[in-house]
Amino acid sequence: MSFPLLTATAALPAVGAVATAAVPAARRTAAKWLALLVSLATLALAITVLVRFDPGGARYQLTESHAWIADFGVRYELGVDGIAVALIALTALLIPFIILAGWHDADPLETGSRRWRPTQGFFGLILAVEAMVVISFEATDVFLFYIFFEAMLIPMYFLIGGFGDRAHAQGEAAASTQRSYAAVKFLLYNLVGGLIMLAAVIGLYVVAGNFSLQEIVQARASGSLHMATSTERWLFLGFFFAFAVKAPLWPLHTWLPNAMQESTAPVAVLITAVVDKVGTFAMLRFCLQLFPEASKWATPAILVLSLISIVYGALLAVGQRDIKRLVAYASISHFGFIIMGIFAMTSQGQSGATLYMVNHGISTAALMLVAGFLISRRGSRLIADYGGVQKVAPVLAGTFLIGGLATLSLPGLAPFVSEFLVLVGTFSRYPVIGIIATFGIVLAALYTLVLYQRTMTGPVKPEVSAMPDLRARELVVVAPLIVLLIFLGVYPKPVTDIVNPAVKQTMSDVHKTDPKPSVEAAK
Amino acid sequence: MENLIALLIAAPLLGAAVLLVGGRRLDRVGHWVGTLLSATSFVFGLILFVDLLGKNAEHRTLIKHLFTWVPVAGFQADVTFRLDQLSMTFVLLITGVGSLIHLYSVGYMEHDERRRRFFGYLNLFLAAMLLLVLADNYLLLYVGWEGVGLASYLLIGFWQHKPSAATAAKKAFLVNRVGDMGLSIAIMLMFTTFGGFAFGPVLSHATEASEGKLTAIGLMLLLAACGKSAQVPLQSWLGDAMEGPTPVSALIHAATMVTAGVYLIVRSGAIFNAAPDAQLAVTVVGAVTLLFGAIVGCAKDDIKKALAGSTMSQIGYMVLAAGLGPIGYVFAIMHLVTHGFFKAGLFLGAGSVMHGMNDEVDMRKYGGLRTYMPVTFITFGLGYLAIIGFPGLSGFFSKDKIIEAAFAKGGTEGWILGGAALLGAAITAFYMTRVMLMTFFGEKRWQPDENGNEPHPHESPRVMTIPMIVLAVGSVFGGAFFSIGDRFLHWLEPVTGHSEGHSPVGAWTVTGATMVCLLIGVGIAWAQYGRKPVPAVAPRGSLLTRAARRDLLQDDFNHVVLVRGGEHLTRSLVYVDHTLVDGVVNGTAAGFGGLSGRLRRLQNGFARSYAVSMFGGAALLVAATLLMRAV
Amino acid sequence: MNPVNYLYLAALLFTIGATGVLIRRNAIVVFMCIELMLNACNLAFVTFSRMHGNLDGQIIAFFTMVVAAAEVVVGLAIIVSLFRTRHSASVDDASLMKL
Amino acid sequence: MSTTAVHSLWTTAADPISKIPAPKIEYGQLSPTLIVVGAALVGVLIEAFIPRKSRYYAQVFVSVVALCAAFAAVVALAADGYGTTKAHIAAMGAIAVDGPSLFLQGTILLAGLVGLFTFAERRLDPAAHGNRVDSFAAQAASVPGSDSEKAAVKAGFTTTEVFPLLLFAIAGMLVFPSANDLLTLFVALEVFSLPLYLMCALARRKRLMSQEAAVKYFLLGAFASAFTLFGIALLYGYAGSVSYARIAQVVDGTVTNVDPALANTMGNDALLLLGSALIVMGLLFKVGAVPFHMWTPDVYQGAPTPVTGFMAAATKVAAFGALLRLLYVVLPGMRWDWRPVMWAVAIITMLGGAIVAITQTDIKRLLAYSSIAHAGFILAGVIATSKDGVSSVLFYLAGYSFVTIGAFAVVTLVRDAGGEATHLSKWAGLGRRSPLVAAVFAVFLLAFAGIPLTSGFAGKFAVFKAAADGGAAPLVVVGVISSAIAAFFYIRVIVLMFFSEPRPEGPTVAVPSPLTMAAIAMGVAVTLVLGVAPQYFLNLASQAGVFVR
Repeated sequence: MSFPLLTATAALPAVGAVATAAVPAARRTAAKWLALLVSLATLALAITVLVRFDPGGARYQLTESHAWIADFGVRYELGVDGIAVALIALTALLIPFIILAGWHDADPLETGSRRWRPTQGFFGLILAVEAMVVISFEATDVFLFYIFFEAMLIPMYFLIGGFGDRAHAQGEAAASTQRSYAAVKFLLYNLVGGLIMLAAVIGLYVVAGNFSLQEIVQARASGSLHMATSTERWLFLGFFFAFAVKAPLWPLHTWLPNAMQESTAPVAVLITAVVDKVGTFAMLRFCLQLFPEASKWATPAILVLSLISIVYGALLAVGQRDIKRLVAYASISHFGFIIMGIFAMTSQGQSGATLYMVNHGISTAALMLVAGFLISRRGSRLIADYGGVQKVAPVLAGTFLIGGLATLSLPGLAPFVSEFLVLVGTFSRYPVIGIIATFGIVLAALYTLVLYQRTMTGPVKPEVSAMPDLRARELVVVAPLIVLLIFLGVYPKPVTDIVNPAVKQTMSDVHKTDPKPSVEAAK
Repeated sequence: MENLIALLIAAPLLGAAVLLVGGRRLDRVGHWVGTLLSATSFVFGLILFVDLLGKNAEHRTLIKHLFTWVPVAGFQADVTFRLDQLSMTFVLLITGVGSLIHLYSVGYMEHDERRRRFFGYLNLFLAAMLLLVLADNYLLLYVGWEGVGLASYLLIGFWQHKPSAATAAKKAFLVNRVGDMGLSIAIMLMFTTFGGFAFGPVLSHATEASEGKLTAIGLMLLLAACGKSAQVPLQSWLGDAMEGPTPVSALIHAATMVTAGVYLIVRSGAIFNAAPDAQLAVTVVGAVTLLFGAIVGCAKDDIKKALAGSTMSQIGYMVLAAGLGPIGYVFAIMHLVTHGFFKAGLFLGAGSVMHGMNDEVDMRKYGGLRTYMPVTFITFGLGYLAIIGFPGLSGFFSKDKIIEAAFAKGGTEGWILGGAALLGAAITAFYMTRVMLMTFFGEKRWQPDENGNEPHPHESPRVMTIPMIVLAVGSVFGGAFFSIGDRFLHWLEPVTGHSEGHSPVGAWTVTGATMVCLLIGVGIAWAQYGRKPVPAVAPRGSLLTRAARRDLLQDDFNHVVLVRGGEHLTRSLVYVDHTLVDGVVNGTAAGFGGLSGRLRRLQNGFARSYAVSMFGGAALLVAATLLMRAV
Repeated sequence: MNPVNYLYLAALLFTIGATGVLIRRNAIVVFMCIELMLNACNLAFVTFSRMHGNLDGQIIAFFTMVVAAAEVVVGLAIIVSLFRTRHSASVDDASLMKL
Repeated sequence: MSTTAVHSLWTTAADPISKIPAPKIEYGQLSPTLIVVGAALVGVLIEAFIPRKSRYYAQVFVSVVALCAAFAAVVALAADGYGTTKAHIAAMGAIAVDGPSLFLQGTILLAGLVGLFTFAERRLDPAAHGNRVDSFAAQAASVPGSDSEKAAVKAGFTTTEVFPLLLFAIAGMLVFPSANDLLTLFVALEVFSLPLYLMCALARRKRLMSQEAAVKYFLLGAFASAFTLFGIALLYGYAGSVSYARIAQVVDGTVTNVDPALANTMGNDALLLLGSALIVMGLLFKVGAVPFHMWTPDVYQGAPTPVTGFMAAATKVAAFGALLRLLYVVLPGMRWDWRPVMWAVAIITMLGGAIVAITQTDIKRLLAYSSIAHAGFILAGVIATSKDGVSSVLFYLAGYSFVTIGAFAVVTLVRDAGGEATHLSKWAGLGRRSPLVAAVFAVFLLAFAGIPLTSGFAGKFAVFKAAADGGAAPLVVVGVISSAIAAFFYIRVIVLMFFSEPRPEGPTVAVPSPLTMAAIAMGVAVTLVLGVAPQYFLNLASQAGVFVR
């Protein structure tokens, strides 16, 4: 058999994680470099996957399949479609930046015992998360997916609870209590979601007898596997609940602001830009494919919820005093768009949603990481503590502004394309919802510009007057992201070409076709 | 030849990139680089213009397909440019006036340490604006549309250390966003109606769609236009936008960007023609705005704000004309061009005055400047005559045509619109005369400011006066040049289409009436500001005056309803999120905790009570088993 | 006489024993009550053995006695050691661990 | 101890004595039990004849050898096919040698071995008067704090009797799940209970609590076994026999040669229902199901931690084995009567254990309540009443027992001046002081919580899957909910260990001897192997999933 590329892509960071964690306490820098190199190597592998993937080819490519737990009907089955490829690439792309951005975030303040190695732990955990995320993008076996979908909570949990911003208003003790609160909240929310999904997974096994995505989908299509309507709906809800928590969808979102607020900027990026994507991805791959009818049945409700997320998240972002919380609520609003696009059940909607996942990853990374650099300089997350930064650190301000403009999806930057696709896709089937969602773009402008105005413009605050501009390392982190934002905004075709076939497949799975225009003019 | 179109945009874009990324090392040459590149793109424009003139009217449309932008199933967005007479006109206006203002800025921004970035932004604006007018589909137009918005945001807020400037910039962007919402909805409607949004297909098949849909599209486009062109009800940002450096006000907020709305409506003429209701809405908006802006202009003492009001009102004229349909399109564009000349000239003049007066903007602190800065005086004066429509100058031709067309709409509508237009003309005459008198006539009213340095009014350097002169020339002869032999009409007709309107009153009557209004306006102004000296502090003034000073309370309305209301909404939502949404979850957790605490007490440490529970359990077990058998 | 009556007796004894366990404090007494319950079981076994006319029940009764004896050994050992440390054989005093 | 044999002796009393058939015992097939019992007796002799100094080593040696040998015997039997094809009832109907019994015996023996390691640990407590000490009292008889105790400590006495006791307990546990008549069941119950009662009282530190635990355990245990015995009596009365097979026949009504007395009692369902209910109750007491669970926290907390670990693991295994056999072999005929009841018990056990655990402050009590919750999960599998049900329970028990012993072994390491520091507040910041120990404990906690890639998840999945297959979907939902609740307090401990600042006067982590290390390592290994690649063991369990009738 050929070289197991997908396994390698997931295994490499896993091995790297162990190796990094094993680096002796004294050799902190070595651990950092090791982690960085591993993540870059993973990126290389991911790019190979991207190259080896043939958009015109079979639905799932580079597939691997081995027996694993026969008694549970579980096989070790990997395979990627366009959507997965795009997201794997995104993940592998972001991790090196995350590592680089967090270069000093985990340097130990005080030493517990000589064996206490926070730095090694930090970078090891990041790689562990990468490994698990990647494999859950690759898994075409429901059980395999579920295992890593759940397991990835643990390293995330330690990342959130164990490492936070250095300087804290109420001192380190208060900080650590708030951190652990955030971490526990994160874990419990997602664990509850996951356990409810577990019930559904078991139910699926009882109904289907195995966990292979493709087999089940084929069996359902051919009618050989019949699912009672009620059963299908219950199972769908079980799955969707877990994904909606992870995504996060209103009203299951409240863990995200706490988590992002308390964790360091790179980890916050890891949460929204990488881990949460698994949720939306899974909706697209598992909910729609396994339970097409139930998905259609639930669509109206879900669309309304996502609409609420969009507006609600944006409004709350406007009301925030904490930079990171603001970004978190902005992300909630964006996830609303993604989910709306998925369940609009149109090609534009779903391609847009997938594109949105990628773009949102990049744009949030850009904004959040710069915000992190800003916060690390002043040692405060409160917007009110800043002002006039633009004067003393123009480059920082500039990059921050570009990140912000991407967040408000300015045309010419990547997110615009995806957001517009989602809106068009939704509008063409649900005009009213589409129009209301469009209000989101105004609110997005509001919270972004208010943030920029309060922090960057106006008279220079004495506390920030000595603030240094971006350092080389930080520039290396931000510049590529910005270039990418512009490139994908001007020329998103490479991504859409990969994604479209997969979306086409999904559309046919749910037996949906795009609504036809009333005047056949463009043809 | 088509490739030049791309270069047309590429030149200023390159400039922007170089200047913004280039960093400090470019500080010394930056402004010249910027000016050079915008001039280059003007030259390209001229070459293309000549090329078009070479062709005969039908073939004066160049299409340049660059690459496919967003292909998703039925949704095909291309990066394609269309250069026809309409966009050509704009290209020349934009690059021409743009280059002049670049030149002017070299002098005006001389002492600003961030001049390089200023020119970067200016180039960025040019690129975006060119993209806007050259786009071949609405989505690409949308990119330019927001691009100019961004540039305007950056330039209004250029002096970011001034909170007022930062706020004004934010406000401008937000209000524009509301308009953009309209544009994006319009595009979605086009997609669902026509399956696409490229000019060709959409406009050629417009008539096939149901009128309801077309009206909807039209109204959404109108919303967009209102945002960009500062038309009621989205006009509130333009006045504050004057926080930006004066060249910016001249280029973006007078000559080019704010006219994008007119371009959009004229470009979408086919849709509006098929949707009379939408057209009516357009004319109403135009009429209201032209009066609104004029009235505001009368009350402002800040020279730039006064001019801003005038801009608003002049664009009102254009929108009105554009709303009249084929009888008005051409004149709308013509007025747009002439207005571009004289309004830019006026602003540059104002800038020159401020330049000489330590950036003083209050006209009540001017007076009798004609002797100190003759060139400014003359150029400004010519612009003044042009805008009030002094016979023979460009304003006269373009505005007169619009008034005629308004009457020609016929019916009561025609009378109302025409009347409004006439009234507008009178008020225009009044406030412009007021500006003129307060600035250049009477005796000097300026005093040393608090830290004692008295302004020494002086003429601006050559680099600033030359553009003013050029623009003055344009505003003197432009109108005549266009109108004689209906040059402009024939040039533009193939694109916009044209039909002669037949006004119930003869053309000369209209002209006469206009003249009368003009004289009345000037007369009143003279009576008020010419004969008796101008008080250095503004009198309390009538209710209307005070309202007008506050932009007819429109801002206050926004503040109370939108800003305050919004703040309350967000605050309450934050509360809800924390107590309700989060509270439910924490509540459940707490609930289990309490339950646990209560159950714990059963474990009281006494073996006998454990035995009791066992005994009870056994009893239950037995009972239950028996019960199961019983049922 | 109808052997069933012995069963009733056995049940009665068993209940008495159980009740004793629940209400008496002294560990020894509690323990005795348990022994009483065991013996009630023995009675039941023997009775049933008689009813079924096979000897299993009687054999089991012997086993039960042995087991009971073993329990006494262990139980007394524990109780006595507890008594020696606390100088009280009350079950309720032994309630250090709770909640 | 075959009653049928004796019976036949009486019925043929008329014949000459010479005709008495000698009972036929398959020693080979009973060898695991016999080996352990024998070793236990040897242990007793050692206590009697070997000088005190060398007793410890002798005892440890004998026990280890015995357990290994017994395990080898089990493996041999299984390999010989006694688990599957040759499964049958040995010792004249007293003992069943079949898949479940062999699997459970294997599990118990391994658990016992690991437990033994923790028993034998002598490096945690500081040496007293130059003598290494383990976690058992120097002299159980002496009053705590008395001169005699001091003397005993000075003399370096140690209660090496725990080893034979342990072996006896193990022997009882080996018989318990494979008992094939009620009498054997009862005797086995007592055989493994009595030594446990004793061992509970033998803690070196915190004697008072230890003795209290013993008393509570003993009294309640005896109380429970009295009920069991009465149940046995009634069932005997109903069926006229104590042999599983016979009772099953009577229950199914497939019995042949019905004599009038039997016909009479057979008609009386009350006997059957009462009897089975009381026996089941006795077993539920042993597995610590609500409402028969209340002894668990106190005893777990008071008993010496090694004993707690062993007890928590092995007792559950044995008791569930017996419960399975009872319900699947004896009472399948009345499934429709006991299933709903067991449903109720399972539900309140899962929820009760999980909920009460939330507010616990002592690590040992916490684990006790968690073990109650787990009993509930396992019951869900028992209720499935299918082959899957059996194998899933077997698998769960195997995984669970090692995690439990490992966890308690870790507890023994965290010590301060007063011995083990079991109060949660003292565990704050343990992750900073000794990341490795904390990490290991975290692994165990995650396994308890059923996080994927640990044995806990695989087991939970297997059990719930079986339950769902058996049509107990609501039970699965409840199980899921209570796992969510349970997750909360496991996480609390992890938070405490890793995210809160270490206390200056916090406990130290003792460096154990290879014995405890082995126990812990075994726990981790099993946890991960059963979590990542459970297939082999699942096969084993499913092959072993059939009871012989």
